Formats: sequence, structure tokens, C-alpha cells
Amino acid sequence: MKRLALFAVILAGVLFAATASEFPRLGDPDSAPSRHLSPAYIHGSKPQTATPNFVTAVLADYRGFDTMFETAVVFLAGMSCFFILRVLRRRGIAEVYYYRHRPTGVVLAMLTPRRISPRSSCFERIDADWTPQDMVVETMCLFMVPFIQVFALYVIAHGHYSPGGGFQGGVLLAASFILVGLSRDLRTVESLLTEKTAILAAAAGVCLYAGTGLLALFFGGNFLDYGAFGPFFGAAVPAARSMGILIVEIGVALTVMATLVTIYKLLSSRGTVEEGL
Amino acid sequence: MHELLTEFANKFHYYGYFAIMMIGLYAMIAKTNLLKKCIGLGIFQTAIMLFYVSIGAKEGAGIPILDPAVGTADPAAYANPLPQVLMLTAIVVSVATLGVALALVQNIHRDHGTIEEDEILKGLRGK
Amino acid sequence: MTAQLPILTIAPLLFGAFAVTAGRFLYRRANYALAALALAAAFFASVLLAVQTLTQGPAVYFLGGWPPPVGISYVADPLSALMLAFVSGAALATFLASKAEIETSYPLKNSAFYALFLLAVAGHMGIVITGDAFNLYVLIEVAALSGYAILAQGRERAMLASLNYLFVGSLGASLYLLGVGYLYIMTGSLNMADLSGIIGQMIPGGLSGSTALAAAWGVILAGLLVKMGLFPFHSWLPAAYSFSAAPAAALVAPLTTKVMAYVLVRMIISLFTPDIAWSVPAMNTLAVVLATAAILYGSFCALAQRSLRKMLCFILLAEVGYMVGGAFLGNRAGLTGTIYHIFADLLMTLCLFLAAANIERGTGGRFSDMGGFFRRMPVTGAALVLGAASMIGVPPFCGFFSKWYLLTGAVAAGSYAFAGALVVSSLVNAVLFFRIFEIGFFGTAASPADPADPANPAEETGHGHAEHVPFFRDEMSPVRLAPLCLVALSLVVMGLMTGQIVRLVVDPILPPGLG
Amino acid sequence: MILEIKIAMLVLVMVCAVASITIKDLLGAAVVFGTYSFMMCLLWTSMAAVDVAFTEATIGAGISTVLMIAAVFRTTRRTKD
Repeated sequence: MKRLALFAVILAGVLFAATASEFPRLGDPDSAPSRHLSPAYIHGSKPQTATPNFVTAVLADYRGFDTMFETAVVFLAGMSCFFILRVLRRRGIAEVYYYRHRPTGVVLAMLTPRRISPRSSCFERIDADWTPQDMVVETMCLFMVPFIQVFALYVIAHGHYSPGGGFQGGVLLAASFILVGLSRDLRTVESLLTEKTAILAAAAGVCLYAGTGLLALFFGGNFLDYGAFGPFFGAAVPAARSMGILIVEIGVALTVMATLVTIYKLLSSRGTVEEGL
Repeated sequence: MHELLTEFANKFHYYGYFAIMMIGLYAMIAKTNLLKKCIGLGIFQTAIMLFYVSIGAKEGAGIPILDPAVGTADPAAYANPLPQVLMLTAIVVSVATLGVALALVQNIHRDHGTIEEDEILKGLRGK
Repeated sequence: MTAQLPILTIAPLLFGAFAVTAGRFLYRRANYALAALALAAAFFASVLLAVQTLTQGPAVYFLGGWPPPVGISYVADPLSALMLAFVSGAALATFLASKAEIETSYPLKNSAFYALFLLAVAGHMGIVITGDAFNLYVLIEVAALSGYAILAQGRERAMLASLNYLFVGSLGASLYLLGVGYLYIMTGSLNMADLSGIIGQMIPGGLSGSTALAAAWGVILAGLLVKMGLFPFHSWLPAAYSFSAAPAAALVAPLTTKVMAYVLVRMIISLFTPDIAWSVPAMNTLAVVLATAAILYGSFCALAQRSLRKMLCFILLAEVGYMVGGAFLGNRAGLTGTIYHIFADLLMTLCLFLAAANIERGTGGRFSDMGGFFRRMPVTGAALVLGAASMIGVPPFCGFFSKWYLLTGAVAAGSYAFAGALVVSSLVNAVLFFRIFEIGFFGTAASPADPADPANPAEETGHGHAEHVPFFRDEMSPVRLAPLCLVALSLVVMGLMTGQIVRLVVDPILPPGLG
Repeated sequence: MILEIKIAMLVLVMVCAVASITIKDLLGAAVVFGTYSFMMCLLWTSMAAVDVAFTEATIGAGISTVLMIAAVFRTTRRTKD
């Protein structure tokens, strides 16, 4: 089986390599892709959308419809993981929760109906595979979180002028939450961004994107034609497009952040969202 | 001989991309471990993205962000933004697929106690 | 507002999906109605669009206001508009017919199911109408990703089957993406109309003029065939569709393969144009041979099955062979047959899968448990007879006409093996369905039926007790039967309207010189 | 960009790809897959695709690896191939 697969794959590779003979050489400025559409974007981006970063302009405006469905794919991935993994019904199985007495380090195991209030000052709930945590790691990770988040916001807002945008910023925001989850525990993340908030935020982000598109219909433009807002708000069309790009990037960032945190929570806890890594 | 070398120097990267693609495809076909198949799928998709991004590269071109000192008179001064945009989309799609695949793998492990495909099938046949 | 119709077909589904997601936390009871409303709005807009396109001619919609090669465009021509109406109508019928199943199959998660369902339908509809090759890839992923999730719930093997579907589906989509990359590197464009013009200029003599473009067509074709489940790439299809819960299968099975066949037709007609797409004889022969093999393999494997849904899955494999074979016969009749068969097969598969879902719910769906179901479920039985008659190819039904066109095309192209396979498959279908009719009319319910979920109180008549009462009517509720009956009747209507459909929908989009 | 460096990077990417599918420890495979993504990100930077490289660094090398490690942690590290 493996020999056969190797043979087939090598054969396919040779066939593919044979088709490369007509391709332009790497970095050829006269190749068809360089001549046909890209000059239109490079010339048009600044005057038409007031966005110096061509990639952002093409991503969120010229081909904004792709990006809307791409955001929908992210949302869909979150919903799919929820649908596949999430354990909602306990089926009457009593689960063991572990509580650690802070001053003494004694651990109590309790069956589910009985539990200690999370607000209790001398008991904290711990994971089943809890090990004493390193204070240096935890403190440094929590210290990093605000800086990561500020950088993420910068990446979102500055996407017009520098590399970055909604996706990268959203992923960075999600990374800050995941860092909390890795250095502390999943319950801290859950208290910062509950599952309900996350799913609502994911839906709200795509809704912001698609809603901006739909709103353009009422201003007489086509779907996702942000330029249509311009005359109404007394702004020039390129400036309106630039604003539209910013709004949809915020929607993208919201969805990506919320969805990736949700997927991490589900995957790291086998769908229970109780005990993380 | 010289022409052959020039041809190779111009096209070597395509051969490299196809080689990476085939590594991924091999993992998807021949590996029985489901997570290894996920990794193979990731490698396959990334190789296609590499192919696209290489289309957008231009010799001596800068990053596709307007440089006021250069202007847009000559499009050859900037890399082609279109393939980059397409691949941004493809990267996000690939992570979405990976997330769903990992969720399925976890559930399979919960139900069958293993993530080796042949062992799962053996277990199912045994019932 | 009529100029905005193309986007209004998809927008209700998107917003419906987000509203349903939010509704899970706000007011859960309204969610079913909300989702049904979104589907109905999409269906309504699609029908309006179809009428508008048929009366006023095709329209191109610029998304974001950017004209085509720079931006993305939607192309509403008669074919895509009618296909949109069929897809949204099929989704609406499935959704209305399987309310009870959705609520029992996915307890506590039905809001998530509605959202996935709506986005899956939006993805399929987007695939049908888009005019941009890369946008098509994104939409394929939207449609497929929700399919993987909803097919994963079901019997024990459903997870593994769905994961295999995910690997194969992603592989197919990636191959399609690679093919689009080949096109892009050679032409520099992504818009289908633009690509078509450039390709026509680059290689007026056919694909032999350029290895890379021939490879592009080959890779795209391979990707689509993998997604469609044509014979050598079929192994994921029966498993994924037969182990999952019924509503997911009833949605995904009629739509995915047909929409992929539609993409294949779209690639032949709009992107490469038939002259160029058919210019490599070896490729056509290979495709027809594979299609013939798929028809024979699907038909004979269907004979060996012992449960209704599994049998239908193998018939589905054979039907994929019909569509691919017709598209590569290389003549007008064959392509007409393929296009007509996409519509006809969508309705037939939908009818049979809905009827199978009802029978499965009433009897369990294995042949050994299905004895005498005609007496217990007369309406479902009648719909099954209509669907089966169409599948066999009895004259007034639409299945007959598609087979007629395909046979004419096969004979004209001289591929008698394909023609023979069509006839054999019809005969095998007749055997298959008459065996079911025999079980349904003369069989006796030997073993007590086991409903899918014993914990669920059957909401109709409590069929668990009705096994030994010979003439007890155990029919499903009218809400489930009405969509089924409408679909079954539309089989006849579509058969009677064959002339109009071919004249109004198929002829305008085929190039005039096609022989 | 200098040709030799490009070739070296491409080879490095290939080595990472082969390593991640041959390592007989899934945790190791996941980490090497992250390295693969990061090497890919460097290659894309050399092709002036900064936005793509940024996304790959955050998504491919960052989040994908974390998700993969989470999946390994909650299933098993053992593999036969």
C-alpha cells in the first residue's frame, strides 16, 4: 500500500513538473498576471479607495465579497466545532470537581451536585491534572497580554497603511486570550469571554460585514459598495470607501477573535469547556 | 547544458512546490494516523498557497504598499497584490478546515479510543 | 429593487444564519420559523430572478460596484437562475419536511444546525450564480464545511465517514484551487467571462496549443470529479451519506453532487467553451469510460444493499456517471441531456430521499423491516412510486427525457458502451424498485420496527404498537407529506414541460454552432 | 533576493515537511509542523508578500499549532507511522 502510494505520488509529481515548462520564471515582471490585472489595483488603490496598502484595498473592497464569505467560513468553523464537539447534556453522570485549599494545599474532591462557591476566598477550583504552577511563567504571560492586545488593535486600525488588518489583528487578540488559558486555566478565559459572548460576537462580526454591504443597497449602491455612503455623509467617495474598509475589518477581527477562542476552548477541554490544557 | 541549467534556475521553485505538494498528498494517502493526515492536508494546501504567492513576486519589486517616494507610475515597482489577497483567504479557509478536522478527530478518539484508521476499522468489524 | 435581485437571493440566508445563532440565546422557540422564513425568502427571490431572467434576458451584477475583471460579478443567465430556484426550493422542501427529525436528531443543538444548514444552502446557491473562478472556491468551502459538520452526527461510523469526506472534499477543493492557479499564471485573470476570452485568443486551435492550460483543465476536472464522487473517487460518498442522520443526508445528497455537476457544465460552457474543453479526444474518452464504469458499478452495488438509504446512495453514484458521461460525449444532445438531468436528478433524488426519510422513521429503513409499508404509509408509498418511475425512466416523467437526450447523444457520438450502460442501469433500477414495491405490497412486517430514537415519544400515532394491525394507517403528519407530494408531482410537471425547459434554458446558453 | 538563500529556504521547508510526517511522536510532529509554517512565512517575506507572511505567522505557526497540540493532548501522542 505504502509503496503503491509512493509510486503514484512520484508519478503525479513528475507529471506536474512536466506542466511547468510554460510558466514564467520567478519574478518575471512581464508575466501575464503582472500585466493583466495587477496594474489596475496598483494604480487605482490610492485614488479610488484612499488606501495605500494595496492588499487591504483589494481584500476588503475590490474583492470584498470573497472576504465576506471567508469570514463566514471562520464563523462556520466555530459553529461546526460547537456542533460536533460541545457536550451539553450531562446524561446524569456525576463529575468530580477538585478544590484546593489555598492556605494548606489540601485538595478536596466533590461530586457534581455539591460544589463550593467560586467566590470562596480560601478554596479555588483546580483541574484534575493540576500541577503547581510556576509563578514566573504565569506573571510574565499575564504581563504580556495587554501589550499583545494593544498591538492587535494597532494592527487592525493601521491595516490601511502597513501590513495587517482584521484577520491578523483578530488572531492576535485570540492569541492573547489563549495565552491566558495556557498560563492560568480555562475557567479564567471563560470568565473573561464566555461562550455565549463569543458566539454572539462571532455572529455580530459577520453581521457587521454583511450589514455594511446590505446598507449600501439602501444608499443606491450595489452590495458592498461602500462608495455609496460618501454623498450621504458629505464625504468624498474614496474616503467613504476607506471608512467602509475599516468597518468591515473590525467585523472580521471580531469574528476571527471570538471564533478562534471558541475553537480553542472546545478542543482543549473535549467539548466540556471545564478543564483546559 | 547551459540552457538546461538556466531553465532549471528559472523553474526550480515550481519543482520545489510540486515536491512539497506531493509530500502532503503522500501523507494523506499512505498514513493511517488521522492527525498525520491532517498535517498532510495542511502541507498540501500550503504548497498550493506557495505556488500562488510566487506568481505575485516580481524582481526588484517592493512590498505592495504605496511608497510616496516611488509613486504608482511603474507597476513593476510593487509586487502583485492579487495573489496575496487570494492566499490570505485560502490560509483562513485552511485553518477553519483544520479546526473542524481536529474536532472530528477528538470525537473519533472519544468513541473508539484510538486515532489509527486501521485499528478503528478493525474495532468496528469486530462488533 | 429588481436590479438587486441576484444578491437578494443569498442575503436572507446569511442574515438568517446569524439571526438564528443569536436567537439561540435570546428566544429559542422562534428559531425554526426564522430559518424557514429565510429559506422561503431566498426561494421567493430566486423564483423572481428566474422569471426576470427568462423574460428580460441575462443580467450581470457587480459586487461592490466594481466591473468584472477587477471586481467579482454574479451572472444570472437562464441556467443559473433556474438552478438557483431549484436549489433553494429543494432546501426549503427538505427543511419543512424534516422538522421533527431535526429536533430529535440534534437535541439542544438545533439552533447550530439551522445556522449550518442555512450557510450550506447559501454556499450552494453562491456556487451556482458566481462568475468568478476564485470566489467559486471560497463558496465550495462554505458549502462543504457545513456539510462535514452536519453529516458527522448520526450512527457510530458517521464521524469517521465524515472525516474521510473532509479529507477527500478538501483535496478536491484544493485541486480546483490549483487549477485556477494554473489559469491565473497563464492568463492573469480570475473572471470566467474574461478568462474565456483570453483562452480563446491564446489557443484558438484547442488545448493541444498549451500544456499548461490543458493541465489547468485536467486539474480542475480532477478536483470536481473528486468532489462529485465519480467512480474511482467514490468511496467516501455512500459512507458519508448513509451513516448520518436523515435530515443532513436529505439536504446534502441531492444538492452537492448536482451542484458540482453544474460547475462542470459551467466550466465547459462558460469558461473553456465546448470547442476547447472537448479538444483532447483522449480526455473525453477517459471521462466517458469512467462514467460508464460509474454507472455499472453504482447500479450493481445498489443491488447488493439491504437498506433503502444505502441503495439510494449507490444509485446516486450511477447518476453522477450519467451527468459526467453526457458532458463529455462531445455533442449538443449529450450536453443538453446533462443539463436537463441535473435538474431532473435533483428533483428525483430529493423525492426519493424524503420518502426514504419517512419510511426510515416509520419502519427503520432496512428491507427486512419494511414489509407492507405501502398499506401503512400510502402517501409516502405513492411518492416513492413516482420517484422510482422517474428514476427508471417511464415516459411522462422527467427521468425519461434526460435519458432520451443522453441516449441520442451517445448514439450520435458512437459510444455504444455508454448507451448500453444507460439501458442496463435503467433495467437494474427497475429491478431494484420493483423489489421494494414487492416488499411494500406483499411483505409482512416480520420484526417490530425500531424507531431511530427510542427515548423520543413518536409524535404521530405511536407506530411502535401498530405492527400487527394489518390496515392501520401509520402515515406521517401532513406537514411532512406536503413538500414530498409537491416534489413528486413536480417530477411529472417537469417531464411535461421538457420542451419549454430545453428551449428557454438550455438552448440560449449553448453556443449556436454546437453540433 | 539571492538565489542561494531562496534554494536554502525551500530545502528547509521541504525538510520540515518530511520531518513532520515521519516523526513517530504526534506532539513532535505538531511542533515541527509549526516550524514548517514559520519557514513558509520567511519564504513569503522574501517574495514581498508581507501580509500573507504576517497571516501565516499568526495563523499557521501560532493558532494552528496550539489547536494541534490541544488535539494531541486530548487524544494520544502515540502513532504507528
